[in-house]
Amino acid sequence: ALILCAGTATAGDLGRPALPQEIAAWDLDIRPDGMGLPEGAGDVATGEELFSETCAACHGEFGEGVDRWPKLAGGDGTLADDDPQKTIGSYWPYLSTAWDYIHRAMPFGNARSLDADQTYAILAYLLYSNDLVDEDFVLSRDSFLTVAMPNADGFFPDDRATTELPLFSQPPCMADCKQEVTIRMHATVLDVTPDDAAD
Amino acid sequence: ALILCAGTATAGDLGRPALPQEIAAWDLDIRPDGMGLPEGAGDVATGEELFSETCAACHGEFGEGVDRWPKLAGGDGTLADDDPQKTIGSYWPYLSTAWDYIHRAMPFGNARSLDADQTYAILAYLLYSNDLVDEDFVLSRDSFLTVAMPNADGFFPDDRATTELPLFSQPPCMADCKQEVTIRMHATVLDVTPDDAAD
Amino acid sequence: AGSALAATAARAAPPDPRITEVQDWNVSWGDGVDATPYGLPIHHEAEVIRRNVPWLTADAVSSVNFTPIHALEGTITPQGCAFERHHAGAIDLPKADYRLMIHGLVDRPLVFSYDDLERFPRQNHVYFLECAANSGMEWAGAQLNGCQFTHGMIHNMEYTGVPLRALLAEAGIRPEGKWLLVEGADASAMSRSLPIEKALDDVLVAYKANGEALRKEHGYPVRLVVPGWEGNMWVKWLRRIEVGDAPWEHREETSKYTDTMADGRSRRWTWEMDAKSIITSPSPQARVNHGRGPMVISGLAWSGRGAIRAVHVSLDGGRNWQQARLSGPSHDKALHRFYLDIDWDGSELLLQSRAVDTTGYVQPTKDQLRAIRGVNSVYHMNGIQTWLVKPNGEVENVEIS
Amino acid sequence: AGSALAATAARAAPPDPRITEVQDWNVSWGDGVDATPYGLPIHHEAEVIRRNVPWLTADAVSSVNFTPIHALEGTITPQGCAFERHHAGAIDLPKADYRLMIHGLVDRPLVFSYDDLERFPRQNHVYFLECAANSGMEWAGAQLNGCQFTHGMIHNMEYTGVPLRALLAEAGIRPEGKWLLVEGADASAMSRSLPIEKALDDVLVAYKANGEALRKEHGYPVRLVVPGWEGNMWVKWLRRIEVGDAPWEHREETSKYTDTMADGRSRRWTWEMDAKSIITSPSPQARVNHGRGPMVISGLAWSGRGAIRAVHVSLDGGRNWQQARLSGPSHDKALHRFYLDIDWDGSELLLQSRAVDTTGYVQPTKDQLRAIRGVNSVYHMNGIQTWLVKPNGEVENVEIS
Ligand code: HEC
Ligand code: HEC
Ligand SMILES: [Ca+2]
Ligand SMILES: [Ca+2]
Ligand SMILES: [Ca+2]
Ligand SMILES: [Ca+2]
Ligand SMILES: [Ca+2]
Ligand SMILES: [Ca+2]
Ligand SMILES: [Co+2]
Ligand SMILES: [Co+2]
Repeated sequence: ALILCAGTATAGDLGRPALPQEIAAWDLDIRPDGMGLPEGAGDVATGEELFSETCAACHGEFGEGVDRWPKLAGGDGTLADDDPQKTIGSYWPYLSTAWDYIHRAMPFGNARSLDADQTYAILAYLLYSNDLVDEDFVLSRDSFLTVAMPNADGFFPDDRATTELPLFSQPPCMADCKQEVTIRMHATVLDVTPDDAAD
Repeated sequence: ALILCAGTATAGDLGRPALPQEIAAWDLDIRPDGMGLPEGAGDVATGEELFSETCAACHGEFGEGVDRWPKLAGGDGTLADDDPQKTIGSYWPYLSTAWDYIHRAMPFGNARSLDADQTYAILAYLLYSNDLVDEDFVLSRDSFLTVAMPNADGFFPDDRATTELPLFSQPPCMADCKQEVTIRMHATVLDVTPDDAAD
Repeated sequence: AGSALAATAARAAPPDPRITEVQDWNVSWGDGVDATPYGLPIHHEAEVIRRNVPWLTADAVSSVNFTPIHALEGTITPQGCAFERHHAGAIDLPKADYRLMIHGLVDRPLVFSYDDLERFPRQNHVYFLECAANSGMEWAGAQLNGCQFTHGMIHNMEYTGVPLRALLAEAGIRPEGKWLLVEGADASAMSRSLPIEKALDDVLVAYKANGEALRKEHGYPVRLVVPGWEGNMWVKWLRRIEVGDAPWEHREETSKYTDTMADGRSRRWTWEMDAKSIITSPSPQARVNHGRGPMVISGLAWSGRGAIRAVHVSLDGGRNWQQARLSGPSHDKALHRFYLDIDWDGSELLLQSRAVDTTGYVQPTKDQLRAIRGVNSVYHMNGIQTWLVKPNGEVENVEIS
Repeated sequence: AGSALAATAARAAPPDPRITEVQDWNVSWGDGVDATPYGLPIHHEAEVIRRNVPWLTADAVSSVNFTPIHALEGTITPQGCAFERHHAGAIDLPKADYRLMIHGLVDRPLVFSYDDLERFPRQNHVYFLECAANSGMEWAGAQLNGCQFTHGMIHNMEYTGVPLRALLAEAGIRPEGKWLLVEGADASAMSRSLPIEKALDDVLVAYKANGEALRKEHGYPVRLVVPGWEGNMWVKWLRRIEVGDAPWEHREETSKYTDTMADGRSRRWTWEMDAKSIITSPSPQARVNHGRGPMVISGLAWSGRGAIRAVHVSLDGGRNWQQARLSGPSHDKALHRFYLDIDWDGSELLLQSRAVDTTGYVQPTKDQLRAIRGVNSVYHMNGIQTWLVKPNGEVENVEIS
C-alpha cells in the first residue's frame, strides 16, 4: 500500500500477514447476528452449579448482586423508574453481548477461563434466573437466536441532532434572563465527598 | 492602579508598600556607576588572608583555579586565542560586577557571609593577583572608580541585526547546493559522551 | 494626605522577617542536577493528586479516579495527575510484547509490532478525553462537593500517533467494511464498535502523550485517540481491530454508555461529547482566601464538536452573563481556559459558566437536559454547574431553581 | 503468483506465542485507581531521563542536565524530564514564605505575596526555554554523541502567569525607568538586566507550567518567563525587581552569556535565540533498528523571533534539501515538530535539518557562524547539525566540510 503525506511518499509494506491461528486466538468476539459464536451447548442446571462456584461470590446465587458488585438478574419493568435496575434480563438488548462479555472478561480476575460449553451453561442459568427461559432450557448456537430479549426494542440511535441541537443552538440570553434564583440543594448536606479522613 | 483586560476592569491595590528596612535588606546589588556600593575599605594584605581562608580551596591561592573550579586571575591577552582565559583581570569590563557577585554569591555554599570591608579587601587582593594594583592598594568606595579594567572596551552590543540577519535571510538553496561532502570529525573518536558505566 | 497616610501606615508596620532575615536558601545549596533524573512535584503540592471515591465501586481495579482540576491551570494536563478509568486495572505490557492485529473485512490481515507503528508517518494533536460518566452524579442534583469529583474525569494532552486510516490502508478495507471493533489487551476485554467514517477521519493510534511514552495507566504502549468522542472509546492497550459490516453491540455500548430516558427507552451511539464548561476556581476545593477586591474566576471549556467560540460567566445564578476571556491555545476538541477578572464586593455569588462552541451550540442548564432526558441518563451530563461563594470565601456545590 | 507466494510464506511462519498464548494481562488485574495518586513513567521507560555530564562542571549544584529529546515526541516537554540549570542548586521555597519586591524608580515600592499574584489577571502561553549555552560544545566541532547532550538544554511548556507589565503598573514606573534588575532568591544571587521594552511586551511572572505548579527545579513557586530570550534571563525563584535607568552589568551578563569573537572582542546583550532545529530521531541515542524501507525522520525547530515557517531536511549533508512536514501546535517562540517520511534504501545518510522562521531567517551552517564569530563564542551556537546514519543503523555526530 502507498501512504501519501505532504510532499513525501512512503512505500508501505509495514507489518506482516496475520496467521490464521493468530486470528483464531484473538478473534473471540460475538455479534448479535451470531457471528463468532462457537459450537457448544449448556443447560440451566450445569450453569447454576458453575455460576454458584465461580460467579456467585460477587453476583449472588441468583445474580441478584452482592454489595456493590453488579446485579445480573431482575429489574424487569423498572427502566422508567427513578432508580432503574439494569440487568441482562431487564436491559440488555442482545444475548450475544452477554455471551461475548462473560467469555472474554469473566470471572473477574480469571478472565478467559471459561470454555464455550461453560459459557453456554452459565448464560442459560442467567436467562433462567431472569425468568426468560424454563429450567430445562439448553442454550446452544442453534437455540441462541430463539431467545427473545425483553428490552430488544428499548434502544434508539442518538437523536440529539434533531431533539437537542436546534434547541441548544439559539442565541443565548445575556441579561435579565430570569426573575429570581433560589438554592434547592446543597452538596454539603449530602456529605458524600471524600474530603476528610473519616470518608 | 487600574488593570484593564478584555471586557472586565479590575481595581488594583494588590500587594503592600515595601518598607525601607525591607528594601535595604534586599537591595544589595551594585552597578558600574557605583550605585549601591556601601561605605567601607579593605587592603590587599587583609584580602589575601581572607581569600586564603575562604576562597582559595576552590579558586587557588592566587585565584589561579583548582581543578574545574573557576580561575579568577590571569589570562591577560588571551581573549583572541583559541582557548581564551576569562578572568576578572582579563575579561570583566566592570569592577562593580566583581564586588556585587562576591558579596551576594560567594563564598559558594556560604553566600552573603562577607561584610562590606571584607568584600573590599578580597577584591583588592584579586585586583593585585591580576596585576592590576600594587600590594599597598586599598579598595574603598572612593578608590573604586579609579581602577581601570583592561577589557573595559572589549564589549559591543549585539550587532546580529546588521552583521548576520541580512546574510542569513537569503532565499535558501534547495538543490545541488554543494559539490562534495567529506566528514572531517567524528564525536565517537573523542569519546567524551557519558554513555557507559565507565564515563 | 491620603498617600502620606499610606506611607505612615507602611512605616508603622513591622518589617517582614522573610525579607529582613537572610534565609537558608539565600546562603547555601539546593539540590544538584543529579538529584532527580525524573522529577516529581515539590512536596508542598502533595495535595494536587488524583483522588478516587471509594464508595463508588466495588473494587479499585474497576473504578475511576479524578484529575485535580481545581488546582490546575492552563490547558495541558500533566500525565501524573490525569484521571484514570480502568475496568480490570492498569496493566504492564512491554513494548517488546506488544502486537496490533487488523483483520476481518480486509484484503490483508496484518500484525504490527510496536516498532512497526513508529515507521508510519505520525501526527501531533491536542485533544481532551472526557469520560461519558463525567458529572453523571449531578443528574440527581448537587452531589459531590468539588469540581475534581464533579468534573474531573477529563484530561487534555498532546498526542503523537499514526492516523488509524494509514494502518487500515495497509490492510485494505473491503467495500462491505462499515464498522470496526477496537479491543484492548487487558483482562476487561474492553471493546467498542467504531463507525468507519470516524475511523477514517481523525482517529489516531497513539503512543506518546505530552511528548513522552503513554503512561501505564493511560494505555502504554498504545491507545486509541477518538477526538471529541466519549473516553470509553479511546481503547487502551489497543491490541486488535476487526473490520465488519455491522456494529458488535458489546457490553460497553449496550449495558453501559447508553443513556436511559425518562420513558425507559435508551439512546445508544451517543459518541460526541457536547460542549461543556466548569469554573475550577473558585470552587469547593479552591475556596477564596482573600477578602473583597480583585478575584480571578478561572475555568475550562470544551466541545466534542469543535473549538470553543465563547464562554459566558454569571455571578448571579444565571440572571446575567458576562463574556469571559479565553487565554491559551485554542484547538478543536481540546480544553480551553477562560477567565473572568472581577472586583469582588464580598457578597454571596452564584457562579456559573456557559460554553458556546464553534457550531453555535450553547451549553444548556441541567434542567433543560432533564426536561428532555429525565434524571437517569447517567452519562453525558453537560449541564451548567453552580457554585455558591459565601461571604467568608467558602464555596459549595449547589443546585438552583 | 507473488501474492500466492506471500501467503505460503505466511503459513510457513510459526504463529507468535504473544498472540496464540493467553497472557497474564488478558486474565488478571493490573493496578487499581488508588495505586498512583501521582504517577510516574512505567519502568520500561527508565532510560528516558535527564542526564548530566559530570566532567562538565566542578559540582552538581552549579551545573546542568539535559532533556532526553532523542526519546520525546510532539512539542510539549513533560516537567519531569525537562532540563535543569542551577547555579546553587534547586531550592525549597514554600509559597507561604514567598515574597516578590518591586522597587527602584517606581511611584510605590511594593511587596507581593504568592496569593497576591494569583489575584492578577493571568495568561497562558506555550514557550520554549533554551539555555544560551545549548550546543556550545559544537563550536569546536562534533563533540558529544547524542542530541540529548548537544541540544538538550531546551524545554517547551505551557506557562500560566501574570504579565510583568501588570505588576509594574501597580508600582508605577517613573519616566527615567529604562531597565529592570530581576533577581532570584537562591544562593547564586542570580540577577540579570532586562530592558523595559521587553518587560512591557511579553514577559510573564509565571507560577504554573503545563497546568501544574512549577516544579522545584524550574523555580517553584514563581519564575520569570522571557519569551524567545536566552534561558538564563528566565530567573527562577524570582524575588526582586528593581527599576533603574541603566543596566547593571552583573556577572551573568558580563563574565558569562557574552559571546567572544575571533578578535577577542565580545558581544553582549545577545538576548534573542536565533532560529534552530535538530533531528531528534534518528540520532546517536536513537539508532535505526529497522532495515531499509519506511523511516520517520523526526525533529524540533524553534525561533526566538517568531514561529517556524518551514523546515528543510537534507539526506546528503546539505547538497539537496526537502521540505519537511510540520505537525502539531505552532506557536510563536515555541517548539515545533517536523517530520520527513522517507523510504530508506539502507545506504549511508548525512542527515541535516534547517529551520526557517517567520522573519525569513534561515538557520546557518556552523561554518557560516564560525566565519563571523570564530570558535570561542561558547554561547548561541545555532548551526546546522549533522548526523551520520550508517547502513547498520548506527548514528553518529559528525562534522562535515
Ligand atoms: C471477583 C468478583 C467477580 C466475579 C467472581 C465475577 N464477576 Fe462478573 N463482574 C464483576 C465486576 C466488578 C463487574 C463490572 C466490571 C466493570 O464494569 O469494569 C462484572 C460484570 C459482569 C457482567 C456485566 C454486568 C453489566 O451490567 O454490565 C456480567 C454479565 C458478569 N459480570 C457475569 C459474570 C459471570 C458469569 C461470572 C462467573 C463466570 C462472573 N461475572 C464472575 C465482578 C465479578
Ligand atoms: C566551594 C567552592 C568555592 C568557594 C569556597 C568559593 N567559590 Fe567562588 N565560585 C565557585 C563556583 C562553583 C563558581 C561558579 C558558580 C556558577 O557559575 O554557578 C564561583 C564563581 C566565582 C566568581 C565568578 C567567576 C567567573 O568567572 O564568573 C568569583 C569572582 C568568585 N567565585 C569569587 C570567590 C570568592 C571571592 C570567594 C571567597 C570569598 C569564593 N569565590 C569562594 C566556587 C567557590
Ligand atoms: Ca470477530
Ligand atoms: Ca426469577
Ligand atoms: Ca465528606
Ligand atoms: Ca539596587
Ligand atoms: Ca601576578
Ligand atoms: Ca563515552
Ligand atoms: Co455515550
Ligand atoms: Co546571549
